[in-house]
Amino acid sequence: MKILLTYSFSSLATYIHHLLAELITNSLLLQVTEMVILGVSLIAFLVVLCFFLGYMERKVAAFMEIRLGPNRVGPKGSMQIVADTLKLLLKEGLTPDSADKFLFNLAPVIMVIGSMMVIAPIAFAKDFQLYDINIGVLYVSAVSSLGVIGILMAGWSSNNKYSLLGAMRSGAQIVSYELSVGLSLISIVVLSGSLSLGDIVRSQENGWWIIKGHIPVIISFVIFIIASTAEINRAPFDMAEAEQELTGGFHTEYAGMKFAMFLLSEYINLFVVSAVAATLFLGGWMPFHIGGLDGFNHIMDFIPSSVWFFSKTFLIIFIIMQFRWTFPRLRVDQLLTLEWKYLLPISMVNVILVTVMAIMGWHF
Amino acid sequence: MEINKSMEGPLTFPGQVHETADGGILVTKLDDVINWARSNSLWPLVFGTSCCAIEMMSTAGAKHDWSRFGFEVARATPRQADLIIVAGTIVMKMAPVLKRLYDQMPEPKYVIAMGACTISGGPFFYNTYSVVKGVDHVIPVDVYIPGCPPRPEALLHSMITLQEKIKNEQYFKKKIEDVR
Amino acid sequence: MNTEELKSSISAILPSVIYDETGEFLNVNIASEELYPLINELRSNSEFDFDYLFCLTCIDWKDHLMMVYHLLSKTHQHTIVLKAKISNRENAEIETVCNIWRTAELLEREVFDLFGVKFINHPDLRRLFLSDDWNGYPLRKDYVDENMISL
Amino acid sequence: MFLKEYFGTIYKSIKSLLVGMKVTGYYFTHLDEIKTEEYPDNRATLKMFDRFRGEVVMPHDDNNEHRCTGCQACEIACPNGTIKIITKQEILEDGKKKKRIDAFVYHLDLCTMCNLCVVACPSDAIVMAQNFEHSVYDKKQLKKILNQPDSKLMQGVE
Amino acid sequence: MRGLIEDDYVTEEGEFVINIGPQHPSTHGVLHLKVWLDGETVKKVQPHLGFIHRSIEKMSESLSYRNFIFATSRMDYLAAHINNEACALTVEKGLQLEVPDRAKYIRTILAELTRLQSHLLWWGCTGLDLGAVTPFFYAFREREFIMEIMEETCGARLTQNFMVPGGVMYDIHPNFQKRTKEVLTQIKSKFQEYDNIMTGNVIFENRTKGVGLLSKEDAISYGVTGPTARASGVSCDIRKLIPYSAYDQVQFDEILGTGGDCYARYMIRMHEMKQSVFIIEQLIDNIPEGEFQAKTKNVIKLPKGEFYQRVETPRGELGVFIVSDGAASPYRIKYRSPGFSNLSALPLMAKGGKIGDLVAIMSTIDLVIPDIDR
Repeated sequence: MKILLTYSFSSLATYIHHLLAELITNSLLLQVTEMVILGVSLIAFLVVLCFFLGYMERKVAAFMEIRLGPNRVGPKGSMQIVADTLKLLLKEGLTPDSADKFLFNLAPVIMVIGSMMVIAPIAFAKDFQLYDINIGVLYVSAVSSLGVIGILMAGWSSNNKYSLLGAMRSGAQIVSYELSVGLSLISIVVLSGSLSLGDIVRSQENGWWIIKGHIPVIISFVIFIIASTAEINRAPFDMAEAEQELTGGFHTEYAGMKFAMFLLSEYINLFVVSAVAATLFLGGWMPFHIGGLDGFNHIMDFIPSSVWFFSKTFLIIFIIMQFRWTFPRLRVDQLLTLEWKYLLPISMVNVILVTVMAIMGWHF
Repeated sequence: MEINKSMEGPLTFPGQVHETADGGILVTKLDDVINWARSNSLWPLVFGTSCCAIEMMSTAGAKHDWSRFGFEVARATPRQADLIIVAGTIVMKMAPVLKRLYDQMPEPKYVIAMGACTISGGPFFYNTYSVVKGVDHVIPVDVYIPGCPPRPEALLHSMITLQEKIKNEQYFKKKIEDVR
Repeated sequence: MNTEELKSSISAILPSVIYDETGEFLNVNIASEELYPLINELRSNSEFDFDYLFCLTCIDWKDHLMMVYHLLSKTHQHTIVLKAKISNRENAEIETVCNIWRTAELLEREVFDLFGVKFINHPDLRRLFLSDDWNGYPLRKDYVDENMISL
Repeated sequence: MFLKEYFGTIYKSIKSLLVGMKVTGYYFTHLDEIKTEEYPDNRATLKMFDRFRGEVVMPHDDNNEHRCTGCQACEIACPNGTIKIITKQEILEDGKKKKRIDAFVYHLDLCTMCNLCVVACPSDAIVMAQNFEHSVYDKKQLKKILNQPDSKLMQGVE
Repeated sequence: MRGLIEDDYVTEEGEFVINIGPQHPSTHGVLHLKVWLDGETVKKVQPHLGFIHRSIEKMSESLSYRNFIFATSRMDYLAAHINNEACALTVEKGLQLEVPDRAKYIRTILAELTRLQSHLLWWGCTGLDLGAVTPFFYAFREREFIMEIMEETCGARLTQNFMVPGGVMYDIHPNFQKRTKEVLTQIKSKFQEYDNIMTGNVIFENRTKGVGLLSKEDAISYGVTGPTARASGVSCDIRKLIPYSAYDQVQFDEILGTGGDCYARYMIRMHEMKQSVFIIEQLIDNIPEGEFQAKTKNVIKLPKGEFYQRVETPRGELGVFIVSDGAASPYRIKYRSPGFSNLSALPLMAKGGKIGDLVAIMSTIDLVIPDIDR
């Protein structure tokens, strides 16, 4: 009870660590056990999160489309996504005869692993981080592009022309949008002076970057949202799936559990991207602070840090969902035009602006 | 559900496995869970050939909203679909295509024959040379819903009828019997 | 042009035509061999300027087939119906008009599919609606299909 | 000039996107705009329009009498052979032989609800019912015999 | 599958052939397009038809003049009224039957309501095809109101079969006028919303502007009609050129566009919806009293001859060509369907675009496949 009251996950972690240390004396074994517990709980957390995101997406879509959405399975339809998952798991998981079977079965696994790995350096709450790697930002941008390998693999190995087209589109798309994502990440790195996500959050103690860095940071925030929506293949940039054009894109041939894994990775990606945006621009778990107003800051500290983190993340998730249910899809060449003619030049200029701002100390 | 009571006709289904003494509570419970999942997550294939497809779209629309049952995830690829709503006439040239789509779907799969044309050829039963007289000549059908086209509520009714059918399936029990 | 002018102008090109004015439009009856020179003239001559073929079909009159072309001029707003009689039912042939009106390409394929009229010089004469291995031409009056249930 | 055009495009694009998001945002925040009819739950209140055509029925009165004389006008009027009337010879009390219906066979699976049979009927024996819940597991159940067993022709209908 | 296998699968170096359809979300039914691609660029499109060829023309040859009308509702099911009206008008032309004014007015109002609901559905589906799901639901919300009117007066939602030779089947329902006016106010208030979510959207504009060009000459040569042709500047509105029913009593504009691209076609339809509302507004309060159906014989027999009637459906010009030999059923019926000719121009329009453009073109020429295949 005491642990919960302090809202500190680190004390929870310490408590568990001590508990295990009493049981297991071998230090290597202890470490392995802790890692397994961590991994299992992370996966469980992500699966529950994906259930929630799936439910949220269907409800958001329904309310925007003036209908009710799932409301008959479980209370308010909340068990709908559980039923869907169970059904997908129990469905015949067929592999097409002419597919490259090894790669075909490997692709969804790579997708899921790739998106789960990005979770590691993200701080969910104060002192709650799996691994505060000192090059966190670099790690995030490097690992998050692993997903494209899964998509290319899925598209190629399916032996389906639609899949191949979808995979090729996705390749071109992710390679180009990676640049803008990277540049907008750099602008925050420049301002905070650190690559570690923990340090970046702490650097926003007297105000979030989006407020402190005013216009240039807002620009890079917008660019980050747009580019990362494209990177996780969500509408209006879902060229790789493009249901109306390519029926299912890269996952046309996938059924049952393998398809469920694609869905899982899609939602994890959505969460990760929003979490990174929240961490970098909106201060992660950091409460809303204004530099100099200690009384105000103190009141804000009463709201638990995890609540701050998740409310920011879900705000961004909601915005990305609203994109999906409002906009038409871009055409494949317009997608690249948007990146190379608009996002990239603007973010390049913006990085210079941010750098000048950081050197001159023009930010708050 | 009330709907079931109002249904006329015997409630024995083709392919039903009869109750046996063994099987046990666990198997029955598992079957219940599986049937719950399957019946509440029927993803239809985007497949409409003619007029009935428009009523299918109306059912998806805001007024009737089949997403309340979790049916709204219409998949364009047969691999991810659980259900074909054959909405519209099937002609000789289309029949092999429909058969192939059905074969491409992974088990378990269900078929609703929507409208007069799919049940029996309907208005095109007589004097036509190209219409398949009943889609059950091509693929097995689970639920028939007559009408030309049936109104959206009728389609919902047929999907609820299908749910009732799925709830009486015995997946694990059948598996166990197969092993024996 | 009004009907009389049309009649005299068409007769100047092809004297052997037979007119029929019982219907709504002016009907021009010709034999299938005479079709192409006349129809080419009707399209290219700016006096007629029939630039819009709004209906192309065939009628099976049991002893002969008859191609029917409904022509309209967007500029002059006059309409004629051209009827070409194909006497040879077994090996029905007629010149294509799809290089004059592009819409005729699919329409002629439809007629080929359902009536079995072969269009000479048609670029892509295949069955349109029915599968390639279909036997017979269903809209002919003598078509028999044992699968067909008659009311 | 180029820059002005460039930024003008960006401004206009973002504005148009926000206008679009405003529409979806409006509906997301105004849940009273949702007018979904929850079908199986509203069955008690769900009433079809009087003219709605669900299926052909033959009304019978309390004495189990109908108005169908077996004139086959509906059978002729039906464009797709939905109705089949099987007649029998019945000997009336005064010894006259009279044609009466034995079975009014109605194929619901073929019916297109075109209303031509109801229009054609000279004695108003058949009407369109508003029932639409016809789903069945077996196609054979869709073949219906509309006249009830042992029903008779109503007095005074010729 | 013999209908699908063609000999011309031979491809050049770097070419890529994909089959779109018969089951594909963007074909709106069972159209099969064989598309030759170079990367993403469409090199050649070949439509393959017949996946819903139901032999309505053959069937009609054995049905009476009263009965053959019902099958045409299944042809272009989004304009069932107008199809039925065309057939009824042709039979009336053959019989030289004068239809009562009341029937003419009812027909026109119902036809315009049909046009409205067809365009609404098209608008929603265009959004769907371009990847925006939400407009579909907004369009269906308004469409359901029109469907209710149809249901109340005609008895069915989609395939009403309300037109009979000589007039309409029943008189209008007492609520008809009230409801129609309500719907018109409702729809008029939503036009701005449609513009906000789709028309002005920058992604939508980019997807449609300059895509799928069709010149005026090509449009005429391909026999393209309806909004698709009017977007290219071809004046082809039958309601204006050869007024039928009560169209000579009302004022409306024939919307002509320039450019002939997808955006022009889109705008034409958006304006046509407004024109339909305008037409109904003029008629709804002025429905004359009187008979709703002219007296016809029980068995209709057309005199020997040929009768052709052109009407304007939401997709273009529908022609009904009846050849009669004096019997109780038509000797030959030919439906000149608008979709068939419009589709024939698709390969021309799609050439050189991307796959996404192909989808946009298909949705803006508003294909209804059973109308094409009949």
